[in-house]
Amino acid sequence: MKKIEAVIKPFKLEDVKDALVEAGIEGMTVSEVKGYGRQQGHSELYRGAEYVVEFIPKIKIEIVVSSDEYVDIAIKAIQENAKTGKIGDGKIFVSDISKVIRIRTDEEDAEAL
Amino acid sequence: MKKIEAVIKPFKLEDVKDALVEAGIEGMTVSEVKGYGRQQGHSELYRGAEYVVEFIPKIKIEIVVSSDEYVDIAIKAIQENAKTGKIGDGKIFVSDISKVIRIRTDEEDAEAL
Amino acid sequence: MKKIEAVIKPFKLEDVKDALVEAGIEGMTVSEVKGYGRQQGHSELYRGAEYVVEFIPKIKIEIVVSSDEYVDIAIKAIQENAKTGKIGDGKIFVSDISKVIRIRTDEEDAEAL
Amino acid sequence: MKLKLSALMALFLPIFAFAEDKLDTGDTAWMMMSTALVLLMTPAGLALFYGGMTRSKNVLNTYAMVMGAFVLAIVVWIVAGYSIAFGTNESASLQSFFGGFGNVMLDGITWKDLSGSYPTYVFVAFQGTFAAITVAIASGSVIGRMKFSTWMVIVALWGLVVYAPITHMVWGGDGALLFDAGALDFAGGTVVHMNGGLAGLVLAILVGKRAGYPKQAMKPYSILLTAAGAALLWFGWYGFNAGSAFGANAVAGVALLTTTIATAAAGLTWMIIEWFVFKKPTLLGIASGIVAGLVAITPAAGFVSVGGAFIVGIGGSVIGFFGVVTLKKMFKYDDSLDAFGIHFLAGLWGALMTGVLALNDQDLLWDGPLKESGDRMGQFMVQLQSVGVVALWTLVGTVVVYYIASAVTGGARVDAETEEIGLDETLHGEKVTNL
Amino acid sequence: MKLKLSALMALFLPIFAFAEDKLDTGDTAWMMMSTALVLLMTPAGLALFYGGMTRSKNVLNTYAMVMGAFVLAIVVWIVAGYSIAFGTNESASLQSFFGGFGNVMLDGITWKDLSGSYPTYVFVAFQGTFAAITVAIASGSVIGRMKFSTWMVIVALWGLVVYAPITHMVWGGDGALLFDAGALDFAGGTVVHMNGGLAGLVLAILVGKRAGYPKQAMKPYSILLTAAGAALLWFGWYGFNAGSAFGANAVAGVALLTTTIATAAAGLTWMIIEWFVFKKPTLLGIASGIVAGLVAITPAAGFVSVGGAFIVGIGGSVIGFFGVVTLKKMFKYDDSLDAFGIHFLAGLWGALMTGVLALNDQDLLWDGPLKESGDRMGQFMVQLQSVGVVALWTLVGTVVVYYIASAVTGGARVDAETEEIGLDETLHGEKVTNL
Amino acid sequence: MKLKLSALMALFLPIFAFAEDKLDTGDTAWMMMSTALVLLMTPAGLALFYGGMTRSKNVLNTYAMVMGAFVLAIVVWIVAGYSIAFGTNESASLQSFFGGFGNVMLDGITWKDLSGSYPTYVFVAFQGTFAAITVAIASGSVIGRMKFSTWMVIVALWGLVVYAPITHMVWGGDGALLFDAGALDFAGGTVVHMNGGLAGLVLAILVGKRAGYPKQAMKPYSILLTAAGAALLWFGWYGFNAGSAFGANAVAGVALLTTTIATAAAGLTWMIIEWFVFKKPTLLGIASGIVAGLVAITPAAGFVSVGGAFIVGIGGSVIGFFGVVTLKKMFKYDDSLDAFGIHFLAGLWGALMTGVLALNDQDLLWDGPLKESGDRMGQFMVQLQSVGVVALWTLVGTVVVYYIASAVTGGARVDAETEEIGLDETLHGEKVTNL
Ligand SMILES: Nc1ncnc2c1ncn2[C@@H]1O[C@H](COP(=O)(O)OP(=O)(O)O)[C@@H](O)[C@H]1O
Ligand SMILES: Nc1ncnc2c1ncn2[C@@H]1O[C@H](COP(=O)(O)OP(=O)(O)O)[C@@H](O)[C@H]1O
Ligand SMILES: Nc1ncnc2c1ncn2[C@@H]1O[C@H](COP(=O)(O)OP(=O)(O)O)[C@@H](O)[C@H]1O
Repeated sequence: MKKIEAVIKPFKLEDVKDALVEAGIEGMTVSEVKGYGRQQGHSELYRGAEYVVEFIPKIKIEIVVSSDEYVDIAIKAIQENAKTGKIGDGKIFVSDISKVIRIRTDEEDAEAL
Repeated sequence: MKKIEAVIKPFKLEDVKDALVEAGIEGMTVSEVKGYGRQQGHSELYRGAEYVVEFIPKIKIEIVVSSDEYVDIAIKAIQENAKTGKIGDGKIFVSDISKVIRIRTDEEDAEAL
Repeated sequence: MKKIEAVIKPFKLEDVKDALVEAGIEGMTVSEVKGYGRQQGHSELYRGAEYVVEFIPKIKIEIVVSSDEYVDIAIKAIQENAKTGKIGDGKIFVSDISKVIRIRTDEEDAEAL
Repeated sequence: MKLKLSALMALFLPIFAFAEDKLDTGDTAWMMMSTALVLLMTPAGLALFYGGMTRSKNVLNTYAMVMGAFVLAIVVWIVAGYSIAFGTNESASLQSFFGGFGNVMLDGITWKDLSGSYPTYVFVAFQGTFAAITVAIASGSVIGRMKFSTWMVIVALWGLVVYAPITHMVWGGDGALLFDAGALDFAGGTVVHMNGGLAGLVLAILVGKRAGYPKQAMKPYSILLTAAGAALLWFGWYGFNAGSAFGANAVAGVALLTTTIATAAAGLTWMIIEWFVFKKPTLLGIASGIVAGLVAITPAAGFVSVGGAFIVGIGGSVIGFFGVVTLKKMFKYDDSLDAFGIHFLAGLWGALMTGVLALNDQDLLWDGPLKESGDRMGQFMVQLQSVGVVALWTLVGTVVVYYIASAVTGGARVDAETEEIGLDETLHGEKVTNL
Repeated sequence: MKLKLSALMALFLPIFAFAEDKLDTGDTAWMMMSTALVLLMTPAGLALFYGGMTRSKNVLNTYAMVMGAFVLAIVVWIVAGYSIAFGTNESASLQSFFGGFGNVMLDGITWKDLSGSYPTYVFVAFQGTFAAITVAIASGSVIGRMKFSTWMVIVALWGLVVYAPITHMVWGGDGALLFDAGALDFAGGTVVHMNGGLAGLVLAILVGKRAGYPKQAMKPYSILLTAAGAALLWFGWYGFNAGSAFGANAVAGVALLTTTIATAAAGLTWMIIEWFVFKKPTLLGIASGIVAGLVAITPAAGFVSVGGAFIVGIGGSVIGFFGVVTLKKMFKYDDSLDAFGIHFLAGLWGALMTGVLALNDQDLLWDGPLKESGDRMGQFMVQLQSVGVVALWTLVGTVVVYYIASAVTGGARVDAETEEIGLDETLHGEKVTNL
Repeated sequence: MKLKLSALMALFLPIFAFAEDKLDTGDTAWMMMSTALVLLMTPAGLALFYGGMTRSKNVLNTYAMVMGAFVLAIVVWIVAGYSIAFGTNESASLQSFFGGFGNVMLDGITWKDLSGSYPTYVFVAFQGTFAAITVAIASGSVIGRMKFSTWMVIVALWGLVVYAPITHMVWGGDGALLFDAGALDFAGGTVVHMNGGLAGLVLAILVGKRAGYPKQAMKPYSILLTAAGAALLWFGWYGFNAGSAFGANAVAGVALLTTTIATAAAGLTWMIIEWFVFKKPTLLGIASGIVAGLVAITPAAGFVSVGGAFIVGIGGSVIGFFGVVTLKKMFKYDDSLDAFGIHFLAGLWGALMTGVLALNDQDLLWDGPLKESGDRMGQFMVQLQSVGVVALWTLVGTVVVYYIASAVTGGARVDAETEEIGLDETLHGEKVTNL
């Protein structure tokens, strides 16, 4: 099984989620993260003190899938829907998962997804 | 070494944590995440505009352990304490970790846990 | 490719980030997490009801790098800058990543980093 | 009340430039302002004070319980509450307890009528804000588990069955039970605070504890909002207490000063006690002390000296602290936001101390044993009688109202899952913060 | 207005202890307090009410639109707005619409001048707070997409071109168009609420919808702050309505009571409607009902009975609910925070119902068909005329102002990316919460 | 002050309907309301204004410093502060600086005593709210690093050693140093704002900078709360300024209008300066300008014209901006929330401009060179003298108080780890938001 982690721009979440669900991937876990990279941050101004905010709000999506086929489907859905073409669109990382359990039913691995 | 990631219902955190500690697992990192899956979200209502909230608040627990034995112990503790039997109880994912370092002491791997 | 995850004390983030950037690692993703371990929590007091807060605010940094060389550089930068010598300095975990994609350009793996 | 008022006024005649039955613009200005001040106390002051102390999943429900209670109670007040409280009953035995239905929908009152030196319409609105805050206070004991529908039914019934009769007994003029007995309650220590606080406890016991109480940590959403709410309460309380002099007169000045002193002393006291007992002074503690002091001085505000104000305030804080920290743990009831611990206990303290500390000054005192014969012990007994009667009426009335409301709405308590998820999401479909 | 005021005053002469042209301390106290109360409504009440309903990325911008509008509008008012509104024009045909420039920078007014029984300086400040809240209300329709610079230019021009002339027409004294016609608008149903609400709609249509509206979820930052804002609005509104009696008199008492009743009834009504229609009563709904009730009773406050107040309040809530839930969806405009849906519609309802429900009481009524000949139908036609004239002037004036402001600032709307990121960060460089 | 007051009153005798030494209900209503308004400024207005600007880990501590200071300072005021400030000393040389201990615990004052036309009890409470806000202002400079215990000791001592004598010198009546010299300070530009602001700077320098200042980003918890606090300050300031006319009279009307004008102009000015200098207008900037304007107009409120109010307000904003943005960076002190930059500097500006701009109108002016002989230059020199004396006294007094408090509490500063973790958690055991 594989885990796909994608860091994307927050306002793209809705589109990416819809595309994933449409592609048959019906489970995911998202979290709010902050990214540092080439994308420039902005600056905040409080009574003349200017603070550069270097970490930019991003959304991290985690998806665990049972087969390489689904990995490709997921990547495609994310790539197509998270892209704006501007710096800061984010990255996709793929890694291995050795075991999955569904807590409710005790089902394991592919069945648990 | 292995990493166990579990996505659970927020109000189960206390029980799961207690069980893990009792089972001898004394370190973990948790974060607030939002889950999408079979569990139905609820809807919010603002002056007649109804918004369906599809992402449901969950807690993610990450535990790194040194041996497969501990993996089983941890999984058992989580399974038993996070289960309500209703949809949305969450999932457990296991993966490999190749190196661990304790920052304070520079200890490595099993010693660092 | 490798992923380095480090759980550190929040106020060390700025130093760690600067050191990483200086060492040539120009991308990372951070999130707010809560840690449980040997470090003692504090207690909160509301009208005589005392609640022990066992989970301590931490920052998790995730860095994906292309080579083992960079793994060492990153670990060094984190170790040196996150250390206070007191309990709770946190941990570094290293794992494998099988694929990386930059969403903006569709570049893959090392090029995407 | 009008009669007593006139009596009071007469004393000042040489000082005031108007004769009775003339509108005085200064008094009218002050009473309108006081009405606005007391109004602010509920949907802003108390709602923030309570909302800030609630767990984040129930904050909006708590706010809605206060704000919803407020609008409903005002409507109930106009429709019949005022009439029961301040109307006059022809039957003497009924007049002891009820003012009757002669002024339903304010029938019989015109916009030119005066209560002493200001319009009766203003008096009606002013008293309406008292009726509304009293029931809103009780909500603090039952947040986080009661159905909103049950609560709304309770509010409507309670205003008629408990609040209005008690107000009549204490402030209802000649023939009213405790009024005739000569009970001193300047601005509502018995009528408002003991009454609302005890109703809270009764409801808390009847509806049961919150799931997980007291084991589970129940952390307040925002102490900052609670503190801001306490500050708004303090501000509004000048209308409550100094407004209860029914004019911009020297008695109002007494109430204004004693309220300031007792409240400051009480805030300081709670802070110091916490510092000693728990090693840490908290902002919630300062805010709690402020409210305890305000409650305690309420019945005494126009009657006591500078020294008396210190005693009432400091004692109110001590007893409130004891109620919140010791008593609640001892008896294991879930008086969630301490309506009983603070409002009932500090109100009780204030009501009794009014008997002990009221200045023996004919120009300040109301009719009663102390005024008539300097009989302080007799006055204290009257105070005891009044807290006893009020407590009994509240107890019985609240139980009755609870069971009716519970029956009408198919049980008073939300189910376990609703409670677990939180009432904001389940009952109102709203969320406290969307970041 | 001054003339009308004197006329009103004359009625009370036997009651009041002062002769005309003398400063009365009670009236002065009340008018100063009313000024402070109305002031509070904008930078605290409305700003929190609106800010809480905005998405988190635009909250500070919304607050700044309200607070910035307030300070600018006050300055504009002193510089020339007051003069246009309450000055006297020598040309009779101009006097129908404009008061002229005789009091620019308050020229010609001294600190010893009285308006009836209180200083004219207080009158100037009191009316200034009305001018400032009116334009601030309009901001609610266009938050989240308008340039701050455009908004500031609109505020400055609108105060002179729309607000001041409309105020003159309605309240400008002898010779002013709707004043002469005998329109009844006690505290600003037409002048403030219809005016501000319609200006909002016009601007919303001209500047266009927010990106993603209505498909995308636009969740409010904090309903709790919105509710607190509504409570502060209610509090301040006593200055707005009872202050519009221009003294601490019996008419102020009427306004105070009717405001209390209508608002409570309206808050309750909205809650109940939501409960029926959506199965869930919301805190935002209670708060919205409260504001709708306050708006509706504004033109009627000093004119109607207890029963009338209930009708005006309940109806205001029903029509506001309809505006917000039905009308907005039907016509698909993006009246973001419902300045039109609530302020215009409830203000319109109140203005018309004032004609229907005003008590036929010579001591309460202003000059007009109803007072002069008991001609209620005639009075209703005058009310119709006044809402028509105001609506037309607002419509045309706001369009003109918009295009000028847009031209001056190089387009009224921020670019898509700025809107996407949020105006707090892009326009102000600030963030609503730093945890 | 009472003497001056009587003198002022005498001028209006033909206008007012009462003779001296009679309670006037309008004046009493206004002074009670003013007391409530000024009270609101500290535990709500200033506490939110400051709390919102603090880093999230120190917000509750900041709030507690303000609220705790408030309750303690009120107690100190009643116990001895009032006596030192407004009592009369038999020794003429002491009377220059101290009022003595004749009114400790308000001894010698009865509830029937009048200050001019309203109860002395109200005067005591009104002035108490001034004493309490002054020291609370100073807290803004030292948040985030001072021990709460040290702060409490400072508050108690400072109220007696610094505030009360300065108040005596300026407002203490015949024989008091600056009062005799004829210094004009309408509502406390020197007594409150320069005094509190300079005390803040002194403490900030003595306790040292926050760790990491100015390198580390110190982001405000919630600018929205700061803006809401500024709005509440503005509201309350009407009691502060117009209340300082000691009655509902024409002079109060002047203060009310000039306060409105100067504040609006100042809010606008700060916004515009930021727009030019930093390309972005901020909400914090508008709020800061509002406070700067309020401070600047305080000493001048009852003395200047409409044009004068504009000048005072705009200048106050310019100088406050300069203090906050330029001066602080230049001298590298950590005046954390700018008590010095805004309160001292704008207060200084206002105090001096009062000499320059006070209307030469016998009915408005207080005794002094300008009134007596039209000697404006002489008046300006008196103003200079008064700011000099106040600054010197504050400087020396605050240093002394700091070292005593520091010694008593074993050092004034928390340790580095406590500072790092944050004072909310370590000193109070509370957390600002529990989501
Ligand atoms: N090496 C990395 N490890 C982990 N996360 C990274 C890494 N590089 C970039 N990111 C994440 O991807 C986001 C986008 O990267 P950035 O360099 O700004 O633009 P782009 O995605 O267009 O290359 C960053 O904000 C960060 O969250
Ligand atoms: N494929 C997946 N990848 C990552 N997280 C998942 C996946 N499927 C489910 N989850 C997480 O598990 C949670 C529970 O899943 P859900 O389908 O709602 O119920 P159940 O756990 O009972 O099967 C989801 O909210 C989500 O956070
Ligand atoms: N086994 C573990 N798995 C995951 N995270 C851990 C584990 N042990 C510790 N941590 C994380 O590391 C943090 C620091 O650990 P702690 O035991 O408090 O101190 P130290 O790092 O000095 O050993 C914890 O707060 C937690 O976030």
